Parts: sequence; C-alpha cells; structure tokens
Amino acid sequence: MTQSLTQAQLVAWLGAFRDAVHEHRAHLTELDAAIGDADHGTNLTRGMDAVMALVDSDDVPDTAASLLKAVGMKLVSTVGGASGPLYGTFFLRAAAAAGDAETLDAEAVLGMLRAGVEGLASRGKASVGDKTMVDALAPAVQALADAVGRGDGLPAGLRAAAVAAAEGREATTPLEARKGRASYLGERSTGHTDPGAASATMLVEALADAVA
Amino acid sequence: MTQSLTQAQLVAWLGAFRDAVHEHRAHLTELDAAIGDADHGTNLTRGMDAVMALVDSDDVPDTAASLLKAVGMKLVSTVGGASGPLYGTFFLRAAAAAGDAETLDAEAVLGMLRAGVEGLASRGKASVGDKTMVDALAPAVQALADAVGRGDGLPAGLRAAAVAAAEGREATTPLEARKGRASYLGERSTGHTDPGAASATMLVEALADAVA
Amino acid sequence: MLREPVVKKLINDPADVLAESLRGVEAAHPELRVDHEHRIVYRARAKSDGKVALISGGGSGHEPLHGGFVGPGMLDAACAGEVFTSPTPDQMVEATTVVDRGAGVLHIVKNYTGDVMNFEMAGEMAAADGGVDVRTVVTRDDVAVEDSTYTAGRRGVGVTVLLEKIVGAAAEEGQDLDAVESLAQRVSDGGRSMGIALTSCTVPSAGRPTFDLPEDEIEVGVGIHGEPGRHREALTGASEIARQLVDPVLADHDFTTGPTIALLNGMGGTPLIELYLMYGEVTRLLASAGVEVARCLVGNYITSLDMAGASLTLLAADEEMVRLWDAPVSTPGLRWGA
Amino acid sequence: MLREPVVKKLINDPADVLAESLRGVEAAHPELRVDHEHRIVYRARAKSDGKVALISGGGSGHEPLHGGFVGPGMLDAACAGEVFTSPTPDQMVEATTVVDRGAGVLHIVKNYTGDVMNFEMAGEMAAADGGVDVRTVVTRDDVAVEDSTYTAGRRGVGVTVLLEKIVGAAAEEGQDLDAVESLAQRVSDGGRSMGIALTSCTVPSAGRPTFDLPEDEIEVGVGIHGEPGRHREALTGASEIARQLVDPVLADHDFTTGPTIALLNGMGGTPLIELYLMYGEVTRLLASAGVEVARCLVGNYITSLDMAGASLTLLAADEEMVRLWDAPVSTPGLRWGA
Ligand SMILES: Nc1ncnc2c1ncn2[C@@H]1O[C@H](COP(=O)(O)OP(=O)(O)O)[C@@H](O)[C@H]1O
Ligand SMILES: Nc1ncnc2c1ncn2[C@@H]1O[C@H](COP(=O)(O)OP(=O)(O)O)[C@@H](O)[C@H]1O
Ligand SMILES: [Mg+2]
Ligand SMILES: [Mg+2]
Ligand SMILES: [Mg+2]
Ligand SMILES: [Mg+2]
Repeated sequence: MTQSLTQAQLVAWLGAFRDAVHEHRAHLTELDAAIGDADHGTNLTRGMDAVMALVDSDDVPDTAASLLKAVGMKLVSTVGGASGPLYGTFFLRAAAAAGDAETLDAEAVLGMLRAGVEGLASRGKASVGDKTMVDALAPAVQALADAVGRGDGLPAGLRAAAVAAAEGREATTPLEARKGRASYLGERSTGHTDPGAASATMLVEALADAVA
Repeated sequence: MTQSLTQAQLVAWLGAFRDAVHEHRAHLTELDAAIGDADHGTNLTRGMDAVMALVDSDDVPDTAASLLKAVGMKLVSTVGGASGPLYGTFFLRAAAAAGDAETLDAEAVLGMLRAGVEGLASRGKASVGDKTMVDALAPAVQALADAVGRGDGLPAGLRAAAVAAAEGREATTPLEARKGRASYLGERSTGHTDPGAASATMLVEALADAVA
Repeated sequence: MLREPVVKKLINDPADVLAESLRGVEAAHPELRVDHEHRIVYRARAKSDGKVALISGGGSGHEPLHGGFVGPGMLDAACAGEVFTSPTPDQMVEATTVVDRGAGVLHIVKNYTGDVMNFEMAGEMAAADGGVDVRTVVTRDDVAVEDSTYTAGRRGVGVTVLLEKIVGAAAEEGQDLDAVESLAQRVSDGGRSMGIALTSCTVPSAGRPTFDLPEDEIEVGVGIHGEPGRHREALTGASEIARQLVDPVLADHDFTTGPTIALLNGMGGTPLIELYLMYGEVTRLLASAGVEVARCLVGNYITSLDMAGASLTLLAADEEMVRLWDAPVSTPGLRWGA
Repeated sequence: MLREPVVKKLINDPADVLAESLRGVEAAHPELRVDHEHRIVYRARAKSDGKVALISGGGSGHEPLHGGFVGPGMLDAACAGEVFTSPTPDQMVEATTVVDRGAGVLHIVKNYTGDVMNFEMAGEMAAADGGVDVRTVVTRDDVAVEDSTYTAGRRGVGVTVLLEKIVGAAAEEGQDLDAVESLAQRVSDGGRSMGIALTSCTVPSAGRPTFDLPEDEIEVGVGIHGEPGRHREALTGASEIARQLVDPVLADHDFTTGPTIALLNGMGGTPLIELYLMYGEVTRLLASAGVEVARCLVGNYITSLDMAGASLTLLAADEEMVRLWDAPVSTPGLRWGA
C-alpha cells in the first residue's frame, strides 16, 4: 500500500478536528473543570475557529509544510494557556518535519507526527504517565510506527493510532497528575480523565477519519 | 378598680419583652428581610439584652421614671438603626411623663404610654397608616384610653390594648409603606407585615402579661 | 470548632463581626486610630486647629465606606454601626467632641430613617452640651426611590463617596463651616444614582440571603442594604443593564451643562473585570447623551456585603468641585496626590 | 435581548468579556493606553530612556492584577489573556518591543504551565529577532502545592503583586537589568502564600461554577483559577481558618529574621469587612509566632473572578525591599506617595 496524505486530506483533518472540538466543547470544559480551570473546550474552540478562518480563506498555504506551520502559528497566537503552545509546537514541528516533501507517504506522515509529538512533549517537559495529552499522543505515534513497520498503510495505521490514543486517554483516568494545572490537586486529580488527552485523541481520530 | 403599676411589674414587663424578642427574633428578622434589611430581630435582641443586664444589676434605678429613662438611654445607645431612636424615645418620653409619681395608676400608665407613643411618632414623623410600629402602638393607646374611660382597670385595659396592637399589626400587611426602609419598595411592600409593628405588639402584650 | 448556625463567611460569632473587623482595620492601618469602645475610626494625626472637621457614619457592611475614607483630604472620623444598622447618637457625640478643632463639625448622613434619627439625636445632645457648632448634610441621590414629602424620601448612596472626597478637600484647605456646609449641600443636590443587583447579600446575623432571586432575573433599583429593589426584570446583557442604570439617572437631572464626575460602583461581590466592562457600556451611553465625564471611579466603594451588582452615580460638578476632586487624598479607600 | 445561555454576570457575550472590559479600562484611565488588537495595557507616558522595563501578564479574571498595576513605580505593560488563559507569545513580543527603553525588559511570570510556556516562546522569538535583552522571573510562592522536580512545581500567586511593586520601584529609580533581575529573584524566593475558598468561581464561558462546595465545607489550598484546592475541610470560624493560612506558610519559611511584608488578599467575592476581620486574626497569630509585619495590604489584589475566599502572602523582606515598597507608585490598583 503506497498511499499518501493529500493537501485536501490535511484540510479535511483540520476541519474534522474543529468539528469534534465544537461538538465536545462542553465535555472538554467539564473535564477541565474537574481538575483544571474550566477552559479547555473554550480555548480549543477559539483556536480552531481561527485556524479554519485561515484555511477557508483564499490564500490558504498550498504545501503541507506551509499549511501546518500557519496552523501552528495561528494556534500559538490565539489559544494561549497550556494547550496553545503545546498544540502550536506540535504543528510547527510537524511542519518542519514535512519539509518540502512532495508527497506525504506513510513514512513521512509518521515522521511528521513523531516530530510533532516529541516537540510537544519537550515543550511541556512531559513524559507518558504524567497525565497529559502526551499520554494519548505518544502511544498513537507508536501504534502508527508499528503499523508502518508491518506495511499496513496509512488508513489502517492511523486507525490503529486513533485506537491507541483513546486507550492512552482512558489510561489517564486513574493517574495522579504530575504536569499542568491538575498536578496542583495532588491525589485529588485521580479518577478524572485528562482534558488534553481527550482533545488529543480527537486530533488523531480526526486524522484517521480524514484519510479513511 | 384602683390598681397601680408596681416597680416589680415594670421590671417584669421588660423581662417579658426581652423574652418575646428572643423567642421571635428569627421571625422579626424574617419580616424585616422581606421589606427591609433583615436585622430587626438582631437589633432588638442586642438592645433588650443590654437593658436586662442593666435591670438585673445591683444598681437598678428604683423609681419608675429613672428606670424608664435608663432603659430609653440604653436602647438609644445599643440598638441603632431606626428602632433604636424610636423605642428609645418611647421610653424616654414615658419616663418624663411618669415624673415623680409615687404610684402609677391606670390614668398615669395611660399618660405615660401616650407620651411615649406620641414621642415615638414625632421622632419618626409617622402617622397611622404609614406601615410602621405606630400602626400598632397608636390603637393600643386608644384602646387603653377607652378602657380607662370606662373604668375597666389596668389589667383589662392593657389586655384590650394588646388586642388593639395585634389588630394594628395585622392591618399593616396590605399597606404600602410610606416611612422607613420598606417605603423604598413602593408597591412591593404590600402583602408583608411590618416588623416594627410586630415587635411593638410584643411590647404591649408583655406589659399586659406583666400586670395580669 | 464548628460554627452554629453555619454562615459561609470569614467570621467567628456573627455578633462579633464589627468589633473583630475593627481590630483588623487597626492592625492594617497605623495611619488610623480606632476607638473600640465607641467604634469610631479616627485619623491617627488629627487635623490642625481652626479647620472644619467631617464626620460620617452608618451601618457596617458598606466598606470601604466610611472607615476607609478617614484620612487627610477626606473624613476626620467615621462612626461604625452594626451591619446595616445605623450607629448610635453617643458614638456621634463622642466623635464630634474629639474631632472638633474649634471650627465646627459637618455630619454627613445618608438618608435612611435610622441614620437620620440617630444623627438628629446626636445633634440635639451635642447642642445641649453646648460648644460644638454642628451642621448636617443628608445625601439623597437614589433615583430608584420616588420622592415625596409623605415618605422617607430618596436613599443616600453613591454620591456620599464623592461628597466626602470633595468636601473633605475643602475642609482640608481651610474653608469655613458655612462654606463647607453649602458646598456639601451643592454636591448632594447634584448627585443621582441607580443600582441593580444580580444576587442578594447575606447579613451575618441573619445567616441566609435577604432575598431569593431566580437565575434569570435581576433586582432593579436596589439600595445598599440588601433590600429588594423597586422591581425585577429579566437578566439581559451588560449593554441593556447599563441602559437601566443610565436612563433613569439622566431622566432625573441634566448632566450636559458642565463637567460630570462618575462612579461605577460594585456592590461587593462583583469582580472588577465586570465593573470595567459595565463602565465601558456606561460611557458609551453617556457620550451619546452628551454627558462629558471629567473624572471617574470604577470599583467597590460603597458596597452591600457580598451582593453581586453595580450602581452608577453621576455628579453634576463644577470647576471648583473638579479642582477639589483632584486635591490630594490619603485614605485606605481613596488615595492620590499624597 | 435575552442572553443564552444565562450566566449571571454583568457581561454580554462571554466570548467578548476581555475585549469589552479593556474598553472600560481605557475609558476609566486616561493615564493608561490600551492596545486592543494585542490586548496590552501600557502606561500612557512611557518610561524615560535607559530604564529597565517590566512586563507581566497572564490570564484575565485576576483584576486588578496585572493591568491595574501598570503605571509609574510598577509595571510598564501588562499582557491580558482570555479569562484564566495565559496570553500568547505574540502579545508578549509586541509589548517587549514597545516598552524597551534600551535597558532591557524583565518578564514577570506566574508559575503556571501555560504562562511559562507562552513567555518562553516569546523569549525565544524576541531573542531570534535580536535586540532586546529579556530576563524572566517566575514566581512560585504557593505552599499548598508540593514542590518537586518531577511536577509543575508551585503556583505563582500573591507574591507577584509584591514583586511587581518592589521591583517596579527599583526599575523606576534606575537600577540596571542585572540588579533588577536579581532583586526580582530574591523577592520571589522570599515569598510564601496559602489560600482557601468558601465558594467556587464561575468562568463566563463555562457558565456555571467550576466546582460545587457544600455549605459547610471549604477548599483549602486553592490557587487563583477556581481550581479545587488540595483538600476540603469543615467550615470553621475565622480564627481557625486564619490558622489554616498562617501555619503552612510559617512552616515553609522563616519569617522571624527580618521585616515581613504581608498581603491578606480577597479572591474577589469576599467583602472587605471579612478581609479585615481575617487580617485581625492573622496578625494575632503572626505576632505570637514572632513575625514582625512591617508593611501590609488588605484587599482584593489578585482575584479569582467572583470566588469567595482569601489568601495570605508573606514576604521575608529586607530593609531595601521595605524602602522600595514605600517608594511612590501610581497605578489604578496601588497608589501612594504620588
Ligand atoms: N507540561 C505539560 N505537558 C504536556 N501537556 C500539558 C502540560 N501541561 C498541561 N498539559 C495539557 O494541557 C491541558 C490543559 O489545557 P488548557 O486547559 O487549554 O490550558 P490551561 O491548563 O492553561 O488552562 C491538560 O489537560 C494537559 O493535557
Ligand atoms: N419613620 C418611622 N416612624 C416610625 N417607625 C418607623 C419609621 N421608620 C421605621 N420604623 C419602624 O422601624 C422598623 C424597622 O426597625 P429596624 O429594622 O430595627 O431598623 P432599620 O430599618 O434601620 O434596619 C420598621 O419595621 C418600622 O416599624
Ligand atoms: Mg484549562
Ligand atoms: Mg431593619
Ligand atoms: Mg438596619
Ligand atoms: Mg486556562
């Protein structure tokens, strides 16, 4: 299978993520109310609305790298809070990894996502188990890598990544947070799903949907 | 019937009023919450506790006039709000009317209460129908005057006064207030009993009980 | 040590709120002196001889009013009553005697039956004692209340803050008692206020909210004692609520003939971010009505415990009032130029 | 015009709260200048050349922090984020460029992941652009949070106010960037805070209280974003609550070796009468622990929207800090000597 990610699919990804954020806005904010400050849904809605205004405009960047970079910049400059720099860094690093590749085959997509997630994790100084979005994103990258290693192709690989992200998200529930606002709660942070892990899962699912 | 009010009965009156205020403190405050500022029960409790501390002390004044004057001064200096100067003036004027009379017969008691109520009404510039304590006190004085005119004697006269006070209190309910805080509510003050009329009724009832 | 009944406030026994709060005022402000027996807040350093002194007072629960406005350029003393209860005449007599510097004393009274009667009795007592020349100004700026000779008349609210500042400056610069009194009356006459509440407040000794208000309604025309307003209306956006504050104030007095001093006041439970937002809405309406705001205050200045809500006060000022407004003031609640 | 969903606040659309509130700030304060595009509050009259500039910023909803602390003797600019959401790097880069007078810029950052990362990115961007020498101080004074290298560490809360005042005075008197930076670090190191909440707050866009708290419980160890605290305890009297503030602060740092600056801060929904009462309780405990409070503030300085509650901040100061504390300051939120 030598499928590759098209510019239209990238745009569809962003649109699907925006839609998911809209649909689950209240839920994300509720998760954040429990162990944070009740704004995660609002933050991402504001950011993805700004991103889509850019994507839907006439001068939408026409290469993967330039589009992803513009998305990252837009998120950094509109979201604020923790998730702004984190998702912003994800897209900026993904953009850098995409470079001037003409086509984004499974390998390239993997490289892009891995760079994005590594950038995000190092921006947040977070590791798996800290109860953050990294807990959803790192397993997703790993699942995609495994799939690519098996030669499964992009749609199947991304589907596996989405499943892994959701599992990672669920796994945050029992954890005591070590990073972000939830860490201030100490033991009281256990028993709640991390809002960032929830939104990150939507990001991976949106990508899987876009290339399905 | 030539009964007269003893110093012990005066003290019993004050004690009975204090007890009534204590018992109905929450109710008085509730009435005040509806059309005022939710402190009438608290104000009178504070004042009557101070009065009884004075009355129960060793150097309780031993004439009617000096006792009533001390009570008036104490209320003025501890109650504050509207009811402090009003009840304070009531006792100060009653004291002046009592003068150095050796025995307080029905006529003297009537003169005392009338002076007290007139003083209170002129302090508050209030007339019957303004929805204030005057609405309970003025009819009480009138009932006592009628009884004294009929030669009914003090216990019966004060009982009649208490009944008239209670009727006056009930009559405040439909009124629109023209004086005090309740007047700020305009039409919304109707349908609520005036807290001061309620406490004033207790004052008259306490006196009737003390000479019964 | 659990408290009974439970009132969700930072207090001990509800009966001790005022006394204990004054301990904190004393600890926080070495520039003030607190007479705990009489519950009077004084300047630590009294005014110099020959200057008119200003006293105000009223129920507590309106902080920073009045104790927070004691200091150079504003009040000489403030008498504190129990929460929402006027102080008593003996407090006022004591304060009057202490602050008089031989030039007389102005009593600043908000028009509430209790305050008026207690200050009246204090005036009678002070006059009987002889000596101090006491004048009184009664503020009555609340346009929510219909005025009439048969009723208690309008409440005194926000203009009291502006009056204490402006007249305090006049006294500080040495104006005599007649001048101070007539200035105070002019300020009082030129002020109009209107308030709304989003929630009731809870009087500590009562233990629960004075009134209940559905989630989608506001009280319009409230005073500063948690009393209900003139009527209820549906909760709307800030721009509409601003109109409910501005319109009745402008309808009652002409503010287009000179400089206006504005106070957008919080009731105690409303955060500053909302007050500023409201002020933005208010100034827009004032501008389109041709009102020129020369000076303004936005914040919690005359409050109603923890009530959420806001009031607007406009003062039709003149150049002299604006000059006195700008004069130095140094109190816990207002401070500039010093 | 009814609002949907109904949030009982003086606002219009929850999405517009910050933008509209800044309109009010602009209208109320001619001494400030507001850049609405970037949501930055500046002094109307910039500092003179050769002086270090101070920038702070953070989520909104903590007013007067930070915009209310812009002015002579304190900040040069404040970047406002959405409610409880850190501002973005481009705001900070813009502010940094504008306020730099050639002597460098100090970024004052409260230790929250979002704030730290956004300021970090701003620093990287400013450095990439070249030119401005940017230093950063991160406050982390909240003793409710256990410190550890594996976690996000302690939150920055009340000491930020004291730092902005003290370091602002140092910059104003012309201390250079190295001196300003090291002073800022010393102030940050010497500050400890602890907070409790009686109620949650309501984030406008969320529309309902962030957490529910039974009538007879309080949250102990809260920050300033309406996040729940470390644990809940039964509601007790103010004297016991004062202990819950004082004890952990004193346990974490020695405040008996020099002068202490104290801040008894309200969370936004607590009336001043309660804050003063609490301060009375707090000073009693401090005195018996041998802590000498040289200066203090009591009031709403770093708030959490409409939350009812209070926090205590103590700063182990030195003579120099006390001197700088006393230096003139002229901002909407703090003003003296000017
Ligand atoms: N240091 C970190 N590293 C990685 N992710 C983090 C970190 N801190 C917070 N997050 C993520 O950010 C989410 C919160 O985002 P958001 O609510 O938008 O920002 P804020 O916490 O500033 O309000 C958390 O649920 C978590 O997944
Ligand atoms: N002008 C007045 N004349 C007579 N009685 C009055 C007047 N104003 C108020 N009152 C009485 O005082 C009562 C309220 O007393 P209280 O609640 O103790 O004082 P405040 O209104 O100052 O809080 C009213 O219910 C009314 O009966
Ligand atoms: Mg959040
Ligand atoms: Mg009352
Ligand atoms: Mg009262
Ligand atoms: Mg946030």
